[in-house]
Amino acid sequence: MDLTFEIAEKRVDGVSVVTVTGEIDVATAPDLKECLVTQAAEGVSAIVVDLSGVSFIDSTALGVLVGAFRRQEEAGGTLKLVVTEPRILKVLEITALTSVFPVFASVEEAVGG
Amino acid sequence: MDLTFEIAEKRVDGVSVVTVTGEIDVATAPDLKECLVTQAAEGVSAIVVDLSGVSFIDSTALGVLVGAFRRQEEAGGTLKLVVTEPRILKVLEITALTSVFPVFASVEEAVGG
Amino acid sequence: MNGTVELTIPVRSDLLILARLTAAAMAGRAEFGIEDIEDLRLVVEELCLSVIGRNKTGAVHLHFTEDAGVITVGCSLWGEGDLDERGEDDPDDLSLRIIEALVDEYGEDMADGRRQAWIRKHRSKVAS
Amino acid sequence: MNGTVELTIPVRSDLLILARLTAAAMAGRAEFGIEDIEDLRLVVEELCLSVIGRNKTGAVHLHFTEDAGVITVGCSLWGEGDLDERGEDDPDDLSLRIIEALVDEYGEDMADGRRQAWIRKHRSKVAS
Ligand SMILES: Nc1ncnc2c1ncn2[C@@H]1O[C@H](COP(=O)(O)OP(=O)(O)O)[C@@H](O)[C@H]1O
Ligand SMILES: Nc1ncnc2c1ncn2[C@@H]1O[C@H](COP(=O)(O)OP(=O)(O)O)[C@@H](O)[C@H]1O
Repeated sequence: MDLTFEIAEKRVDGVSVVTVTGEIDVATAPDLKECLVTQAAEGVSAIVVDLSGVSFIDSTALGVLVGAFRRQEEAGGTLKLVVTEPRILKVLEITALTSVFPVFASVEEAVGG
Repeated sequence: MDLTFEIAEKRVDGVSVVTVTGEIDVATAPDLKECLVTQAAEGVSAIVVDLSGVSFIDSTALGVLVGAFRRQEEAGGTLKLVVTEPRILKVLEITALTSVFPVFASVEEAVGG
Repeated sequence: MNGTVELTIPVRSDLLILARLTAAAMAGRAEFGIEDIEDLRLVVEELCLSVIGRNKTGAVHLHFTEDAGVITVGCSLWGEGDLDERGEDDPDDLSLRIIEALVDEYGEDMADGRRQAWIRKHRSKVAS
Repeated sequence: MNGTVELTIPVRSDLLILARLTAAAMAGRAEFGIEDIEDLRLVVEELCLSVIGRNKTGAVHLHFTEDAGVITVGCSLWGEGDLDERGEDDPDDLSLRIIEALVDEYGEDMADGRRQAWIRKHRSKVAS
Protein backbone atom coordinates (compact mmCIF):
# COMPACT_ATOMS: atom_id res chain seq x y z
CA MET A 1 0.00 0.00 0.00
CA ASP A 2 1.69 3.13 -1.21
CA LEU A 3 -0.12 6.31 -0.33
CA THR A 4 2.52 8.70 -1.66
CA PHE A 5 1.35 10.91 -4.49
CA GLU A 6 3.44 13.67 -5.98
CA ILE A 7 3.28 16.15 -8.80
CA ALA A 8 6.45 17.97 -9.86
CA GLU A 9 6.74 20.61 -12.58
CA LYS A 10 9.83 21.60 -14.56
CA ARG A 11 10.77 23.28 -17.85
CA VAL A 12 12.70 21.35 -20.49
CA ASP A 13 13.52 23.29 -23.71
CA GLY A 14 10.50 25.56 -23.19
CA VAL A 15 8.18 22.59 -22.63
CA SER A 16 6.37 22.22 -19.30
CA VAL A 17 7.02 18.72 -17.97
CA VAL A 18 4.60 17.56 -15.27
CA THR A 19 5.90 14.46 -13.48
CA VAL A 20 3.33 12.46 -11.58
CA THR A 21 4.28 9.76 -9.06
CA GLY A 22 2.02 7.29 -7.26
CA GLU A 23 -1.64 6.40 -7.75
CA ILE A 24 -3.89 8.84 -9.64
CA ASP A 25 -7.38 8.04 -8.44
CA VAL A 26 -10.52 9.92 -7.53
CA ALA A 27 -8.72 11.24 -4.42
CA THR A 28 -5.60 12.56 -6.14
CA ALA A 29 -6.88 13.42 -9.65
CA PRO A 30 -8.13 16.86 -8.46
CA ASP A 31 -4.51 17.83 -7.67
CA LEU A 32 -3.47 16.92 -11.20
CA LYS A 33 -6.43 18.81 -12.61
CA GLU A 34 -5.56 21.93 -10.62
CA CYS A 35 -1.99 21.76 -11.89
CA LEU A 36 -3.06 21.40 -15.53
CA VAL A 37 -5.79 24.05 -15.29
CA THR A 38 -3.24 26.50 -13.86
CA GLN A 39 -0.82 25.80 -16.69
CA ALA A 40 -3.58 26.39 -19.25
CA ALA A 41 -4.56 29.64 -17.53
CA GLU A 42 -0.93 30.75 -17.68
CA GLY A 43 -0.97 30.11 -21.41
CA VAL A 44 1.57 27.27 -21.38
CA SER A 45 1.45 25.95 -24.95
CA ALA A 46 3.40 22.68 -24.71
CA ILE A 47 2.73 20.28 -21.84
CA VAL A 48 4.22 16.83 -21.30
CA VAL A 49 2.68 14.72 -18.54
CA ASP A 50 5.17 12.08 -17.43
CA LEU A 51 3.31 9.04 -16.11
CA SER A 52 6.41 6.80 -15.82
CA GLY A 53 6.14 6.77 -12.04
CA VAL A 54 2.39 6.15 -11.94
CA SER A 55 1.29 2.75 -10.65
CA PHE A 56 -2.49 3.17 -10.88
CA ILE A 57 -4.77 5.35 -12.98
CA ASP A 58 -8.56 5.36 -12.92
CA SER A 59 -11.26 6.89 -15.11
CA THR A 60 -11.34 10.09 -13.05
CA ALA A 61 -7.67 10.64 -13.79
CA LEU A 62 -8.13 9.80 -17.47
CA GLY A 63 -11.02 12.29 -17.58
CA VAL A 64 -8.73 14.99 -16.19
CA LEU A 65 -6.10 14.23 -18.85
CA VAL A 66 -8.70 14.24 -21.65
CA GLY A 67 -10.09 17.56 -20.39
CA ALA A 68 -6.60 19.11 -20.32
CA PHE A 69 -5.84 17.70 -23.77
CA ARG A 70 -8.96 19.39 -25.17
CA ARG A 71 -8.16 22.70 -23.53
CA GLN A 72 -4.68 22.59 -25.03
CA GLU A 73 -6.08 21.74 -28.47
CA GLU A 74 -8.63 24.57 -28.34
CA ALA A 75 -5.88 27.01 -27.36
CA GLY A 76 -3.64 25.76 -30.18
CA GLY A 77 -1.25 24.05 -27.75
CA THR A 78 -0.23 20.45 -27.16
CA LEU A 79 -0.40 17.83 -24.42
CA LYS A 80 1.69 14.67 -24.69
CA LEU A 81 2.01 11.71 -22.36
CA VAL A 82 5.08 9.75 -21.35
CA VAL A 83 4.12 6.17 -20.49
CA THR A 84 6.59 3.40 -19.67
CA GLU A 85 4.53 1.14 -17.43
CA PRO A 86 2.77 -1.63 -19.43
CA ARG A 87 -0.03 -1.46 -16.90
CA ILE A 88 -0.79 2.21 -17.64
CA LEU A 89 -0.47 1.63 -21.38
CA LYS A 90 -3.00 -1.18 -21.08
CA VAL A 91 -5.53 1.15 -19.43
CA LEU A 92 -5.01 3.76 -22.18
CA GLU A 93 -5.51 1.05 -24.80
CA ILE A 94 -8.72 -0.45 -23.42
CA THR A 95 -10.22 3.04 -23.17
CA ALA A 96 -9.15 3.81 -26.75
CA LEU A 97 -7.25 6.83 -25.45
CA THR A 98 -4.00 5.85 -27.20
CA SER A 99 -5.69 7.24 -30.32
CA VAL A 100 -6.39 10.53 -28.54
CA PHE A 101 -3.09 11.24 -26.77
CA PRO A 102 0.35 11.32 -28.39
CA VAL A 103 2.16 8.75 -26.22
CA PHE A 104 5.95 8.62 -25.88
CA ALA A 105 8.38 6.26 -24.18
CA SER A 106 10.57 8.96 -22.62
CA VAL A 107 10.51 12.65 -21.71
CA GLU A 108 13.31 13.30 -24.23
CA GLU A 109 11.23 11.86 -27.08
CA ALA A 110 8.10 13.71 -25.96
CA VAL A 111 9.92 17.05 -25.72
CA GLY A 112 11.72 16.50 -29.03
CA GLY A 113 8.85 14.82 -30.93
CA MET B 1 0.73 -4.57 0.81
CA ASP B 2 3.30 -7.32 0.85
CA LEU B 3 1.86 -10.80 0.90
CA THR B 4 5.17 -12.65 0.52
CA PHE B 5 6.06 -14.87 3.45
CA GLU B 6 9.05 -17.16 3.48
CA ILE B 7 10.82 -19.48 5.85
CA ALA B 8 14.35 -20.66 5.01
CA GLU B 9 16.46 -23.08 7.04
CA LYS B 10 20.24 -23.44 7.06
CA ARG B 11 23.04 -24.74 9.29
CA VAL B 12 25.72 -22.37 10.62
CA ASP B 13 28.42 -23.97 12.83
CA GLY B 14 26.02 -26.75 13.88
CA VAL B 15 23.28 -24.26 14.75
CA SER B 16 19.96 -24.37 12.88
CA VAL B 17 19.21 -20.89 11.57
CA VAL B 18 15.57 -20.31 10.60
CA THR B 19 15.20 -17.13 8.54
CA VAL B 20 11.70 -15.70 8.38
CA THR B 21 10.71 -13.01 5.86
CA GLY B 22 7.45 -11.06 5.65
CA GLU B 23 4.50 -10.78 8.01
CA ILE B 24 4.04 -13.48 10.69
CA ASP B 25 0.38 -13.35 11.55
CA VAL B 26 -2.40 -15.79 12.33
CA ALA B 27 -2.31 -16.94 8.68
CA THR B 28 1.43 -17.60 8.45
CA ALA B 29 2.35 -18.49 12.06
CA PRO B 30 1.28 -22.14 11.55
CA ASP B 31 4.05 -22.52 8.93
CA LEU B 32 6.61 -21.26 11.43
CA LYS B 33 5.21 -23.56 14.09
CA GLU B 34 5.43 -26.58 11.80
CA CYS B 35 9.04 -25.75 11.00
CA LEU B 36 9.99 -25.37 14.68
CA VAL B 37 8.06 -28.46 15.80
CA THR B 38 9.83 -30.49 13.11
CA GLN B 39 13.22 -29.26 14.28
CA ALA B 40 12.37 -30.17 17.89
CA ALA B 41 11.21 -33.64 16.79
CA GLU B 42 14.51 -34.10 14.95
CA GLY B 43 16.31 -33.28 18.19
CA VAL B 44 17.94 -30.07 16.96
CA SER B 45 19.47 -28.58 20.11
CA ALA B 46 20.41 -25.05 19.05
CA ILE B 47 17.93 -22.96 17.04
CA VAL B 48 18.30 -19.33 15.97
CA VAL B 49 15.20 -17.67 14.53
CA ASP B 50 16.26 -14.71 12.40
CA LEU B 51 13.47 -12.09 12.40
CA SER B 52 15.53 -9.38 10.63
CA GLY B 53 13.31 -9.59 7.56
CA VAL B 54 10.02 -9.63 9.48
CA SER B 55 7.84 -6.54 9.12
CA PHE B 56 4.88 -7.59 11.28
CA ILE B 57 4.47 -10.00 14.16
CA ASP B 58 1.28 -10.68 16.11
CA SER B 59 0.44 -12.55 19.32
CA THR B 60 -0.15 -15.80 17.45
CA ALA B 61 3.40 -15.68 16.12
CA LEU B 62 4.78 -14.74 19.54
CA GLY B 63 2.87 -17.68 21.03
CA VAL B 64 4.52 -20.01 18.51
CA LEU B 65 7.96 -18.68 19.43
CA VAL B 66 7.27 -18.99 23.16
CA GLY B 67 6.03 -22.55 22.67
CA ALA B 68 9.15 -23.48 20.71
CA PHE B 69 11.36 -21.79 23.31
CA ARG B 70 9.79 -23.90 26.06
CA ARG B 71 10.15 -27.11 24.10
CA GLN B 72 13.83 -26.33 23.57
CA GLU B 73 14.32 -25.55 27.26
CA GLU B 74 12.62 -28.77 28.36
CA ALA B 75 14.82 -30.75 25.97
CA GLY B 76 17.94 -28.99 27.24
CA GLY B 77 18.35 -27.04 24.00
CA THR B 78 18.31 -23.35 23.12
CA LEU B 79 16.26 -20.95 21.00
CA LYS B 80 17.60 -17.46 20.27
CA LEU B 81 16.14 -14.62 18.26
CA VAL B 82 17.83 -12.21 15.89
CA VAL B 83 15.96 -8.91 15.82
CA THR B 84 17.11 -5.80 13.96
CA GLU B 85 13.81 -4.04 13.26
CA PRO B 86 12.94 -1.51 16.01
CA ARG B 87 9.29 -2.29 15.32
CA ILE B 88 9.69 -6.01 16.18
CA LEU B 89 11.82 -5.19 19.22
CA LYS B 90 9.07 -2.87 20.42
CA VAL B 91 6.51 -5.68 20.25
CA LEU B 92 8.82 -8.02 22.18
CA GLU B 93 9.31 -5.31 24.80
CA ILE B 94 5.65 -4.44 25.38
CA THR B 95 4.87 -8.14 25.80
CA ALA B 96 7.78 -8.55 28.24
CA LEU B 97 9.21 -11.25 26.00
CA THR B 98 12.66 -9.63 25.82
CA SER B 99 13.13 -11.12 29.29
CA VAL B 100 12.17 -14.58 27.99
CA PHE B 101 14.13 -14.80 24.73
CA PRO B 102 17.84 -14.21 24.28
CA VAL B 103 17.78 -11.49 21.60
CA PHE B 104 20.74 -10.73 19.33
CA ALA B 105 21.45 -8.07 16.72
CA SER B 106 22.92 -10.44 14.12
CA VAL B 107 23.03 -14.12 13.20
CA GLU B 108 26.81 -14.15 13.85
CA GLU B 109 26.30 -12.94 17.43
CA ALA B 110 23.44 -15.37 18.02
CA VAL B 111 25.40 -18.35 16.72
CA GLY B 112 28.55 -17.31 18.62
CA GLY B 113 26.87 -16.03 21.80
CA MET C 1 -22.12 -14.85 5.21
CA ASN C 2 -19.35 -17.43 5.37
CA GLY C 3 -16.71 -16.68 2.76
CA THR C 4 -18.13 -13.25 2.03
CA VAL C 5 -16.34 -10.02 2.85
CA GLU C 6 -18.52 -6.93 3.19
CA LEU C 7 -17.25 -3.39 3.16
CA THR C 8 -19.16 -0.16 3.64
CA ILE C 9 -17.41 3.12 3.00
CA PRO C 10 -18.74 6.66 3.03
CA VAL C 11 -19.03 8.35 -0.35
CA ARG C 12 -15.87 10.29 0.25
CA SER C 13 -13.28 9.99 -2.39
CA ASP C 14 -10.25 9.41 -0.24
CA LEU C 15 -11.49 6.10 1.17
CA LEU C 16 -12.20 4.27 -2.08
CA ILE C 17 -8.67 2.94 -1.76
CA LEU C 18 -10.13 0.53 0.82
CA ALA C 19 -12.25 -1.13 -1.86
CA ARG C 20 -9.16 -1.57 -4.05
CA LEU C 21 -7.14 -2.94 -1.15
CA THR C 22 -9.84 -5.45 -0.25
CA ALA C 23 -10.13 -6.61 -3.85
CA ALA C 24 -6.35 -6.95 -4.16
CA ALA C 25 -5.97 -8.80 -0.85
CA MET C 26 -8.75 -11.27 -1.69
CA ALA C 27 -7.35 -11.90 -5.16
CA GLY C 28 -3.86 -12.29 -3.73
CA ARG C 29 -5.07 -14.86 -1.21
CA ALA C 30 -6.93 -16.66 -4.00
CA GLU C 31 -3.64 -16.84 -5.92
CA PHE C 32 -4.63 -14.57 -8.76
CA GLY C 33 -1.59 -13.39 -10.77
CA ILE C 34 -0.31 -9.83 -10.58
CA GLU C 35 -1.96 -8.77 -13.83
CA ASP C 36 -5.33 -10.17 -12.69
CA ILE C 37 -4.98 -8.43 -9.34
CA GLU C 38 -4.23 -5.10 -11.01
CA ASP C 39 -7.22 -5.58 -13.32
CA LEU C 40 -9.47 -6.28 -10.36
CA ARG C 41 -8.20 -3.27 -8.40
CA LEU C 42 -9.08 -1.00 -11.30
CA VAL C 43 -12.41 -2.69 -12.00
CA VAL C 44 -13.54 -2.38 -8.38
CA GLU C 45 -12.62 1.31 -8.39
CA GLU C 46 -14.64 1.82 -11.58
CA LEU C 47 -17.56 -0.20 -10.22
CA CYS C 48 -17.68 2.08 -7.16
CA LEU C 49 -17.33 5.23 -9.26
CA SER C 50 -20.14 4.16 -11.57
CA VAL C 51 -22.45 3.38 -8.63
CA ILE C 52 -21.55 6.60 -6.81
CA GLY C 53 -22.06 8.70 -9.94
CA ARG C 54 -22.61 12.27 -8.84
CA ASN C 55 -23.71 11.41 -5.29
CA LYS C 56 -21.72 13.16 -2.64
CA THR C 57 -23.35 11.70 0.48
CA GLY C 58 -24.43 8.23 1.56
CA ALA C 59 -22.27 5.14 1.57
CA VAL C 60 -21.08 2.55 -0.92
CA HIS C 61 -21.69 -1.02 0.16
CA LEU C 62 -19.55 -3.74 -1.40
CA HIS C 63 -19.55 -7.45 -1.02
CA PHE C 64 -16.79 -9.70 -2.21
CA THR C 65 -17.02 -13.45 -2.60
CA GLU C 66 -14.36 -15.83 -3.79
CA ASP C 67 -15.09 -19.36 -4.87
CA ALA C 68 -12.76 -21.69 -6.74
CA GLY C 69 -10.79 -18.94 -8.41
CA VAL C 70 -13.79 -16.76 -9.25
CA ILE C 71 -14.21 -13.42 -7.51
CA THR C 72 -17.58 -11.66 -7.56
CA VAL C 73 -17.96 -8.09 -6.34
CA GLY C 74 -21.34 -6.43 -5.86
CA CYS C 75 -21.75 -2.73 -5.21
CA SER C 76 -24.75 -0.64 -4.19
CA LEU C 77 -25.44 2.80 -2.78
CA TRP C 78 -26.77 3.13 0.77
CA GLY C 79 -28.48 6.19 2.13
CA GLU C 80 -29.85 9.25 0.38
CA GLY C 81 -27.46 10.92 -1.98
CA ASP C 82 -27.09 14.67 -2.40
CA LEU C 83 -25.96 15.24 -5.94
CA ASP C 84 -22.67 16.90 -6.71
CA GLU C 85 -22.59 19.62 -9.37
CA ARG C 86 -19.65 18.03 -11.15
CA GLY C 87 -20.69 17.64 -14.81
CA GLU C 88 -17.26 18.36 -16.20
CA ASP C 89 -14.91 15.38 -16.44
CA ASP C 90 -17.76 12.88 -16.32
CA PRO C 91 -15.96 9.60 -16.80
CA ASP C 92 -18.95 7.20 -16.93
CA ASP C 93 -18.17 6.12 -20.43
CA LEU C 94 -14.55 5.43 -19.50
CA SER C 95 -15.63 3.38 -16.45
CA LEU C 96 -17.81 1.22 -18.62
CA ARG C 97 -15.09 0.60 -21.20
CA ILE C 98 -12.66 -0.40 -18.46
CA ILE C 99 -15.14 -2.76 -16.81
CA GLU C 100 -16.10 -4.33 -20.15
CA ALA C 101 -12.49 -4.92 -21.08
CA LEU C 102 -11.29 -6.43 -17.81
CA VAL C 103 -14.03 -8.66 -16.38
CA ASP C 104 -15.57 -11.95 -17.46
CA GLU C 105 -19.13 -10.94 -16.61
CA TYR C 106 -20.88 -7.85 -15.30
CA GLY C 107 -24.42 -6.73 -14.77
CA GLU C 108 -27.03 -5.15 -12.57
CA ASP C 109 -29.68 -6.74 -10.38
CA MET C 110 -31.76 -6.09 -7.30
CA ALA C 111 -30.38 -7.25 -3.94
CA ASP C 112 -32.25 -6.53 -0.68
CA GLY C 113 -34.48 -4.12 -2.58
CA ARG C 114 -31.57 -2.11 -3.84
CA ARG C 115 -30.12 -1.78 -7.33
CA GLN C 116 -26.71 -3.37 -7.31
CA ALA C 117 -24.00 -3.45 -9.96
CA TRP C 118 -21.72 -6.46 -10.01
CA ILE C 119 -18.68 -7.83 -11.77
CA ARG C 120 -17.13 -11.29 -11.90
CA LYS C 121 -13.55 -12.22 -12.69
CA HIS C 122 -11.96 -15.65 -13.10
CA ARG C 123 -8.37 -16.35 -12.19
CA SER C 124 -6.36 -16.70 -15.42
CA LYS C 125 -5.11 -20.18 -16.23
CA VAL C 126 -1.47 -19.14 -16.19
CA ALA C 127 -0.59 -16.78 -13.34
CA SER C 128 0.89 -13.79 -15.12
CA MET D 1 -23.06 5.92 8.74
CA ASN D 2 -21.28 8.92 7.27
CA GLY D 3 -17.58 8.79 8.10
CA THR D 4 -17.78 5.19 9.31
CA VAL D 5 -16.16 2.29 7.51
CA GLU D 6 -17.62 -1.14 8.21
CA LEU D 7 -15.93 -4.40 7.41
CA THR D 8 -17.23 -7.93 7.85
CA ILE D 9 -14.85 -10.81 7.31
CA PRO D 10 -15.38 -14.52 7.81
CA VAL D 11 -13.56 -16.06 10.76
CA ARG D 12 -10.88 -17.46 8.50
CA SER D 13 -7.37 -16.57 9.42
CA ASP D 14 -6.10 -15.59 6.02
CA LEU D 15 -8.45 -12.64 5.63
CA LEU D 16 -7.65 -10.80 8.86
CA ILE D 17 -5.11 -8.90 6.79
CA LEU D 18 -8.11 -6.92 5.49
CA ALA D 19 -8.74 -5.53 8.96
CA ARG D 20 -5.10 -4.43 9.21
CA LEU D 21 -5.16 -2.88 5.75
CA THR D 22 -8.32 -0.94 6.53
CA ALA D 23 -6.87 0.34 9.79
CA ALA D 24 -3.63 1.35 8.09
CA ALA D 25 -5.35 3.07 5.17
CA MET D 26 -7.67 5.07 7.45
CA ALA D 27 -4.79 6.09 9.68
CA GLY D 28 -2.69 7.03 6.65
CA ARG D 29 -5.47 9.21 5.28
CA ALA D 30 -5.87 10.80 8.72
CA GLU D 31 -2.15 11.65 8.62
CA PHE D 32 -1.09 9.37 11.44
CA GLY D 33 2.69 8.85 11.50
CA ILE D 34 4.27 5.56 10.49
CA GLU D 35 4.80 4.40 14.08
CA ASP D 36 1.16 5.13 14.95
CA ILE D 37 -0.01 3.31 11.83
CA GLU D 38 2.07 0.25 12.70
CA ASP D 39 0.70 0.33 16.26
CA LEU D 40 -2.85 0.48 14.95
CA ARG D 41 -2.29 -2.36 12.48
CA LEU D 42 -1.11 -4.60 15.31
CA VAL D 43 -3.81 -3.49 17.72
CA VAL D 44 -6.61 -4.16 15.22
CA GLU D 45 -5.19 -7.65 14.57
CA GLU D 46 -5.11 -8.33 18.32
CA LEU D 47 -8.62 -6.91 18.78
CA CYS D 48 -9.92 -9.34 16.14
CA LEU D 49 -7.98 -12.26 17.59
CA SER D 50 -9.31 -11.57 21.08
CA VAL D 51 -12.91 -11.35 19.83
CA ILE D 52 -12.56 -14.45 17.66
CA GLY D 53 -10.98 -16.44 20.47
CA ARG D 54 -11.44 -20.11 19.70
CA ASN D 55 -14.35 -19.61 17.28
CA LYS D 56 -13.78 -21.13 13.90
CA THR D 57 -17.02 -20.16 12.16
CA GLY D 58 -19.08 -16.99 11.95
CA ALA D 59 -17.81 -13.57 10.96
CA VAL D 60 -15.97 -10.70 12.58
CA HIS D 61 -17.65 -7.34 12.16
CA LEU D 62 -15.51 -4.22 12.51
CA HIS D 63 -16.36 -0.58 12.36
CA PHE D 64 -13.82 2.16 12.04
CA THR D 65 -14.45 5.82 12.67
CA GLU D 66 -12.03 8.69 12.41
CA ASP D 67 -12.69 12.10 13.86
CA ALA D 68 -10.17 14.88 14.33
CA GLY D 69 -7.17 12.60 14.59
CA VAL D 70 -8.86 9.99 16.78
CA ILE D 71 -9.53 6.53 15.36
CA THR D 72 -12.01 4.21 17.09
CA VAL D 73 -12.35 0.58 16.09
CA GLY D 74 -15.13 -1.66 17.36
CA CYS D 75 -15.18 -5.41 16.84
CA SER D 76 -17.87 -8.03 17.45
CA LEU D 77 -18.58 -11.60 16.46
CA TRP D 78 -21.48 -12.31 14.11
CA GLY D 79 -23.09 -15.69 13.66
CA GLU D 80 -22.82 -18.85 15.70
CA GLY D 81 -19.32 -19.95 16.42
CA ASP D 82 -18.14 -23.55 16.44
CA LEU D 83 -15.26 -23.74 18.85
CA ASP D 84 -11.82 -24.77 17.72
CA GLU D 85 -9.90 -27.28 19.80
CA ARG D 86 -6.77 -25.16 19.83
CA GLY D 87 -5.81 -24.68 23.50
CA GLU D 88 -2.08 -24.74 22.92
CA ASP D 89 -0.48 -21.41 21.99
CA ASP D 90 -3.37 -19.46 23.49
CA PRO D 91 -2.17 -15.89 23.10
CA ASP D 92 -4.98 -14.04 24.91
CA ASP D 93 -2.68 -12.67 27.52
CA LEU D 94 -0.27 -11.43 24.85
CA SER D 95 -3.11 -9.76 22.92
CA LEU D 96 -4.17 -7.89 26.02
CA ARG D 97 -0.65 -6.70 26.80
CA ILE D 98 -0.24 -5.44 23.24
CA ILE D 99 -3.58 -3.63 23.25
CA GLU D 100 -2.90 -2.08 26.66
CA ALA D 101 0.50 -0.82 25.59
CA LEU D 102 -0.48 0.69 22.26
CA VAL D 103 -3.91 2.33 22.57
CA ASP D 104 -5.18 5.35 24.46
CA GLU D 105 -8.43 3.71 25.56
CA TYR D 106 -10.04 0.31 25.22
CA GLY D 107 -13.07 -1.43 26.57
CA GLU D 108 -16.13 -3.56 25.98
CA ASP D 109 -19.75 -2.55 25.58
CA MET D 110 -23.00 -3.71 24.04
CA ALA D 111 -23.78 -2.50 20.51
CA ASP D 112 -26.92 -3.68 18.67
CA GLY D 113 -27.41 -6.33 21.35
CA ARG D 114 -23.96 -7.77 20.80
CA ARG D 115 -20.87 -7.69 23.00
CA GLN D 116 -18.31 -5.54 21.27
CA ALA D 117 -14.69 -4.84 22.10
CA TRP D 118 -13.28 -1.49 21.09
CA ILE D 119 -10.05 0.48 21.07
CA ARG D 120 -9.30 4.16 20.53
CA LYS D 121 -6.06 5.72 19.38
CA HIS D 122 -5.12 9.39 19.04
CA ARG D 123 -2.72 10.66 16.42
CA SER D 124 0.58 11.51 18.14
CA LYS D 125 1.42 15.20 18.35
CA VAL D 126 4.62 14.80 16.37
CA ALA D 127 4.26 12.52 13.36
CA SER D 128 6.89 9.88 13.96
N1 LIG E 1 -12.02 8.36 -26.14
C1 LIG E 1 -12.33 9.57 -25.67
N2 LIG E 1 -11.85 10.64 -26.26
C2 LIG E 1 -12.14 11.83 -25.80
N3 LIG E 1 -12.89 12.07 -24.73
C3 LIG E 1 -13.40 11.04 -24.07
C4 LIG E 1 -13.16 9.77 -24.52
N4 LIG E 1 -13.80 8.95 -23.70
C5 LIG E 1 -14.38 9.68 -22.80
N5 LIG E 1 -14.17 10.97 -22.99
C6 LIG E 1 -14.68 12.03 -22.08
O1 LIG E 1 -14.23 13.32 -22.23
C7 LIG E 1 -14.17 13.95 -20.95
C8 LIG E 1 -13.22 15.12 -20.84
O2 LIG E 1 -13.84 16.24 -21.29
P1 LIG E 1 -14.13 17.48 -20.32
O3 LIG E 1 -13.31 17.38 -19.10
O4 LIG E 1 -15.61 17.62 -20.20
O5 LIG E 1 -13.53 18.65 -21.21
P2 LIG E 1 -13.96 20.18 -21.23
O6 LIG E 1 -14.64 20.44 -19.95
O7 LIG E 1 -12.66 20.89 -21.39
O8 LIG E 1 -14.86 20.26 -22.45
C9 LIG E 1 -13.69 12.86 -20.05
O9 LIG E 1 -14.18 13.01 -18.76
C10 LIG E 1 -14.26 11.65 -20.68
O10 LIG E 1 -15.40 11.18 -20.00
N1 LIG F 1 5.84 -13.56 29.01
C1 LIG F 1 5.53 -14.83 28.74
N2 LIG F 1 6.42 -15.79 28.93
C2 LIG F 1 6.13 -17.03 28.64
N3 LIG F 1 4.98 -17.44 28.12
C3 LIG F 1 4.05 -16.53 27.86
C4 LIG F 1 4.27 -15.22 28.17
N4 LIG F 1 3.17 -14.56 27.85
C5 LIG F 1 2.32 -15.42 27.36
N5 LIG F 1 2.82 -16.64 27.35
C6 LIG F 1 2.10 -17.83 26.81
O1 LIG F 1 2.78 -19.01 26.63
C7 LIG F 1 2.28 -19.69 25.47
C8 LIG F 1 3.22 -20.66 24.81
O2 LIG F 1 3.10 -21.88 25.45
P1 LIG F 1 2.54 -23.18 24.72
O3 LIG F 1 2.56 -22.96 23.22
O4 LIG F 1 1.27 -23.54 25.37
O5 LIG F 1 3.69 -24.19 25.05
P2 LIG F 1 3.58 -25.75 25.22
O6 LIG F 1 2.35 -26.14 24.48
O7 LIG F 1 4.85 -26.22 24.60
O8 LIG F 1 3.49 -25.93 26.71
C9 LIG F 1 2.00 -18.59 24.53
O9 LIG F 1 0.93 -18.86 23.67
C10 LIG F 1 1.67 -17.45 25.40
O10 LIG F 1 0.27 -17.21 25.44
